[in-house]
Amino acid sequence: MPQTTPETLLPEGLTHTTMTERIAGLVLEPRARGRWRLAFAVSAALALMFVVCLGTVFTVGVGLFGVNIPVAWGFPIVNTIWWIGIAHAGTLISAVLLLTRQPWRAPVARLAEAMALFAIVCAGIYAIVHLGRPQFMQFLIPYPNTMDLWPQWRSPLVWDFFAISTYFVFTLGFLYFSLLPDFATLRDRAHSRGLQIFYGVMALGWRGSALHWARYEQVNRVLAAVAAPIVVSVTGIISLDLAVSLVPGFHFTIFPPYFVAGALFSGFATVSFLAVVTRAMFGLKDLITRRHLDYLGRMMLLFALVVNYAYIQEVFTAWYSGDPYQRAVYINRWTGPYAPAWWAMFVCNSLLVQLLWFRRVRRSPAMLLALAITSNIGMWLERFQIVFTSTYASYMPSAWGLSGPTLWDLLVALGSLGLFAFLLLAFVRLAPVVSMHDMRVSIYRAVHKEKSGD
Amino acid sequence: MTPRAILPGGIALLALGALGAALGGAAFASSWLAAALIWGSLPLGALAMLMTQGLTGGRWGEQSRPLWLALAATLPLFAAAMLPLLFGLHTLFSWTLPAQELPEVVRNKLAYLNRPFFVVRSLGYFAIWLGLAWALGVWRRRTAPVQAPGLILWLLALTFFAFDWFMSLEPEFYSDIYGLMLGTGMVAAAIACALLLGAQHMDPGARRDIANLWLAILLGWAFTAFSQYIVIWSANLPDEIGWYIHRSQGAWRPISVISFVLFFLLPFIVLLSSAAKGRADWLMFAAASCLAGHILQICWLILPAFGGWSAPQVWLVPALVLVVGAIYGAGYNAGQRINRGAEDD
Amino acid sequence: MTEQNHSEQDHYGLIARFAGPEALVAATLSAREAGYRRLEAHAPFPVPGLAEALTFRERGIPLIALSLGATAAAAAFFLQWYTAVIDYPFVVGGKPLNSWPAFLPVTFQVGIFSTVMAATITMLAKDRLPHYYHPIFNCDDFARASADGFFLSVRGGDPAEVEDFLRAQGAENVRELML
Amino acid sequence: MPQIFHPRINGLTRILLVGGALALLAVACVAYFVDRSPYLTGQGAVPEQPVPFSHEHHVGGLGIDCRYCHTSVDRSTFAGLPDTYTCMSCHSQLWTNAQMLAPVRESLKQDRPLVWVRVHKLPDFVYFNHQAHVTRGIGCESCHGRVDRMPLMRQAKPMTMQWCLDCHRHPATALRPKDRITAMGYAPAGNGDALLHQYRIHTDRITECVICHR
Repeated sequence: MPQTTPETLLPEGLTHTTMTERIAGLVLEPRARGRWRLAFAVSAALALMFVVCLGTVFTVGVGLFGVNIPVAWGFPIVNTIWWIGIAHAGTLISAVLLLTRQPWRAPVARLAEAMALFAIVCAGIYAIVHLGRPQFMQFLIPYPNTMDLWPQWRSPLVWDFFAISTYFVFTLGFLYFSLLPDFATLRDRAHSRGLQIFYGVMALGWRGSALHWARYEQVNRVLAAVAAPIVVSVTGIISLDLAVSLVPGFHFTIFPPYFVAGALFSGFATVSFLAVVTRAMFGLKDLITRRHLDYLGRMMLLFALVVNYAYIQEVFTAWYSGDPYQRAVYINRWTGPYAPAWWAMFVCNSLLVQLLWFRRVRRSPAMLLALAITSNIGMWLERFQIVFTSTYASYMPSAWGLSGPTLWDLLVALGSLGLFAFLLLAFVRLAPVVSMHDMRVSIYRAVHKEKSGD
Repeated sequence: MTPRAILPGGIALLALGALGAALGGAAFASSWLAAALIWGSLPLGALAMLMTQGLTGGRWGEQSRPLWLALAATLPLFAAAMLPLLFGLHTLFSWTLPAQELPEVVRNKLAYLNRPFFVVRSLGYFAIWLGLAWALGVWRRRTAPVQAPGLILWLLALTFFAFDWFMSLEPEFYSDIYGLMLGTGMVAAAIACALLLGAQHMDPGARRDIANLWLAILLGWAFTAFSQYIVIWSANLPDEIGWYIHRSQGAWRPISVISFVLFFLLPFIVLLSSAAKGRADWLMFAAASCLAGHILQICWLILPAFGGWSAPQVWLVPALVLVVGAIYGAGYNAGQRINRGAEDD
Repeated sequence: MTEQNHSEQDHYGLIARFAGPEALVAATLSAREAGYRRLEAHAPFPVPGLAEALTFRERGIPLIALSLGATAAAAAFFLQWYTAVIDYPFVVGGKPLNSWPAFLPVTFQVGIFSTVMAATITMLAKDRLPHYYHPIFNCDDFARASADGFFLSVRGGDPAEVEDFLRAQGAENVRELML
Repeated sequence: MPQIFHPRINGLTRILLVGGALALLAVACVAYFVDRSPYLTGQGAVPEQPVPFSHEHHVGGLGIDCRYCHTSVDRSTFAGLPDTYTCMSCHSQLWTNAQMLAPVRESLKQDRPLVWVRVHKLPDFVYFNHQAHVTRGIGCESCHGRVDRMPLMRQAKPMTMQWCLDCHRHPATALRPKDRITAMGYAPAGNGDALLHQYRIHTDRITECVICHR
């Protein structure tokens, strides 16, 4: 018997009825809250800017971006990797916590899944942009064409296409799958005919049949079991874009696990960010408790430590390789023209995160929010310094050249943030932010435990 | 573990090592190294499991804790087995040659790869591991809460240990994923060993949890091993690809396939079935396969660095593996007996 | 039961609401014992033991998903091998035509993708979803099945007799379902 | 609760699902064939020319050799189009007043070349070389078809990369002896392998990217 009663993850007196009313009510309330409307308007404007800017870039050409030789990949790939990273924790939280039966999963899983989907949308768009010739995207697909050509299977860019599209379909399916019973709940509670039909169509006629639930759980386990390999393989494959090359600073064998850890780090940071914002915006402080924030903070710390292990490995191996080019890249990262990016990254990802060792920091929403933001900035800078400092000064001094973002780079990057926020805000108006059926299981288990425990 | 078990075992090991050193030759030294690392992997992996179990708790942890403790208690034997090798560095490591005979890339790293520093580092690793084992209650009743920093220390020590004792056998080669690959491999082998010895005594729930953890670790190993392979294979740089070329020539090619099948593929297929995860006999089969694969894998990692097989190695390696394994078994048994005694108190 | 004057052929079955998950499982078990076969239980979350009470023994979905995933992965590997070795062989980067290490990422992704698709589609097909019109929705408090209601529906048998049986099991209310 | 959907919706959904799947399949099939159809490859197209020149009359009827007009075909990447003087070498004597030939006479008078419309077009990123083909045993007919039967010039082949590769993979079937290059209606004599050797064609190299794309 534990000496101290653990702080509950569920609020006192929450029943199936009250929980359903509260969460479904958030979606079905006829007028949106003021804060939501303001945020939605801003993000919609940014998303519109994203569309306009990308339209311009596609019609005029990618020359509008700051990419050039020798930094041929620049911002688009930095942002692709960054967004993919954010997408990852979503799946992991949902799936791995499901498999390991973690009781703190239910209130944050939906947010994580939605975040994963919208981040992968941004990543997918950026992946198409970073091709440079988006109009020839179909060349990545193996189809019988009149050129008799097939994709170059030895190229990581082709792997990317398969990885990102698999991941996109998976996150979409996973999110919809988890929403299915909740759509039925909303269908049964919607008052207007329009909403009834909308949720009715989305719910596929779900009627909570016991056999359906049994199969649902089977499929859930299959999805959860393949989720971890997907997470690991997708980011791993993205990292191979860089790692299989001969560029000093790219060519490291640790890149796949290093990118996975970085992805999960930034992903957990984003989930923490969203959890703090959502609980404030929708008044869910009793469902998403400080204990949930504590767990999220621990996960952030864990993956930050793995990332830092990779930093140590990278720096040491660059020196240990005995190769003057590998060593020069590192000296350059610390002292060269992009050195501020490296040191800022170091502060964000190596120093500030150490605050998460303290329980009080993890449980403070404000502190967690601040660390979530610095961690995401740090992870962006990490990708920036990998891409820029490795390529701007390669083997031949005659080929060296600095590169920086143009206004278009910055506008598109900002716009992608806007698109992400826009989709997420639209989502929380259309679907419950907390998975109602998972919460019901949690409530059932809590009640059951009480009954059998006493 | 008490000195009763350590002393005879350690003395026997030292005597054997001294004999080998007297006979001399890289063949003996490399076989000795491979045998020591094969068995030494188990207490190292067990140490990590001990800390993981301390962090997560749970029923599987309570049931398997004695096994990790007993396995970790063989750590001094591992240290004793490695000790003679510190006197034979010149037979193992080509970077001990005069600097002018070394290629430029190796000369560039002599600030790290030199005998005094190497010996100090090696002693440091064992100091860390033995210290952790002591703090975690392997030889005493109390457990200090060092799990989280302990895991970090363990991984860092293991990584540099891997650089020193595995990678620097071929001093041109470098791969920064090596520590992770070796770490996951060692933990997987330790779990296999624990399952082989203790799966029967656990309840199905705990078995299932350990089996799931084992599956995750095995997948992690496969991921890191494939990452290293695909990156080096694609880039095809001379300093790196040589490592794989040495390991895919002659007998090493079939050995690499067999060890992959035994170490990963067979256990993976068994673990795919959720029914098998709860059954002791299936798990013990998978564990035996994994351990056999582990033996081959460590040989595959160490021995190709020394060129072709020499005649004495054909019998030296199996003999040493058996001798060292038997001494380990004795040490492990002693450890377990002590644990049981502690539980009875 | 509300008195309704519908013809016999409009009758679909009876539906009873129970107080909680345990009551529903118990009622389902005794209905099976009493010989009722055309049962369907409805709950707002997967109630442990409920599907088993309805003699649910399917193990097919993971197996189908795994085998289809493995087949698709094999097909993906074959496609890469065929296109790179047979259909248009040319040497890139000094790599052998059959560059199997480089074929593995796509093989893996396709395998995973197909596993996921196979699992989900099999589930929907076995559930016979989408199924937008269902007689069960005619029950006027069935909306609670997606919040806090636990229902058992029985088809066939003499309605009056079934109703008595359900009430004896502690049903909070029993209604007739029309087609 | 009331039913939201009409009973008929169930059947309709099935039809939509199956129909949707079939429609996707149909779109894929249609796309496959449209991609290869003359509509997209331009096979059989007959562009309008400034003068309705008949290859059938000049080649088939009069027996003029291809190289009489396309003079650089065995010396250059470009086969060459006849200048106005080439036309006039005959038409200053024959059909001197024919209405059809008025643009030719106009061209001579104004010293401005006739603007012929290219029939067999390749993309700019394809480096096609007439000399390499004509001197290595590929007949004009192989790519341009039976021009001796074309009253108006038309694109005889699809000109897709697939079509190029068909021949580059199995060149032996298309090879002719040196003296039969410009012949029309030549049937391969089955000595392709001997010719392959004679022309020193390395079949392993001619499917490499850089052969056509530089």
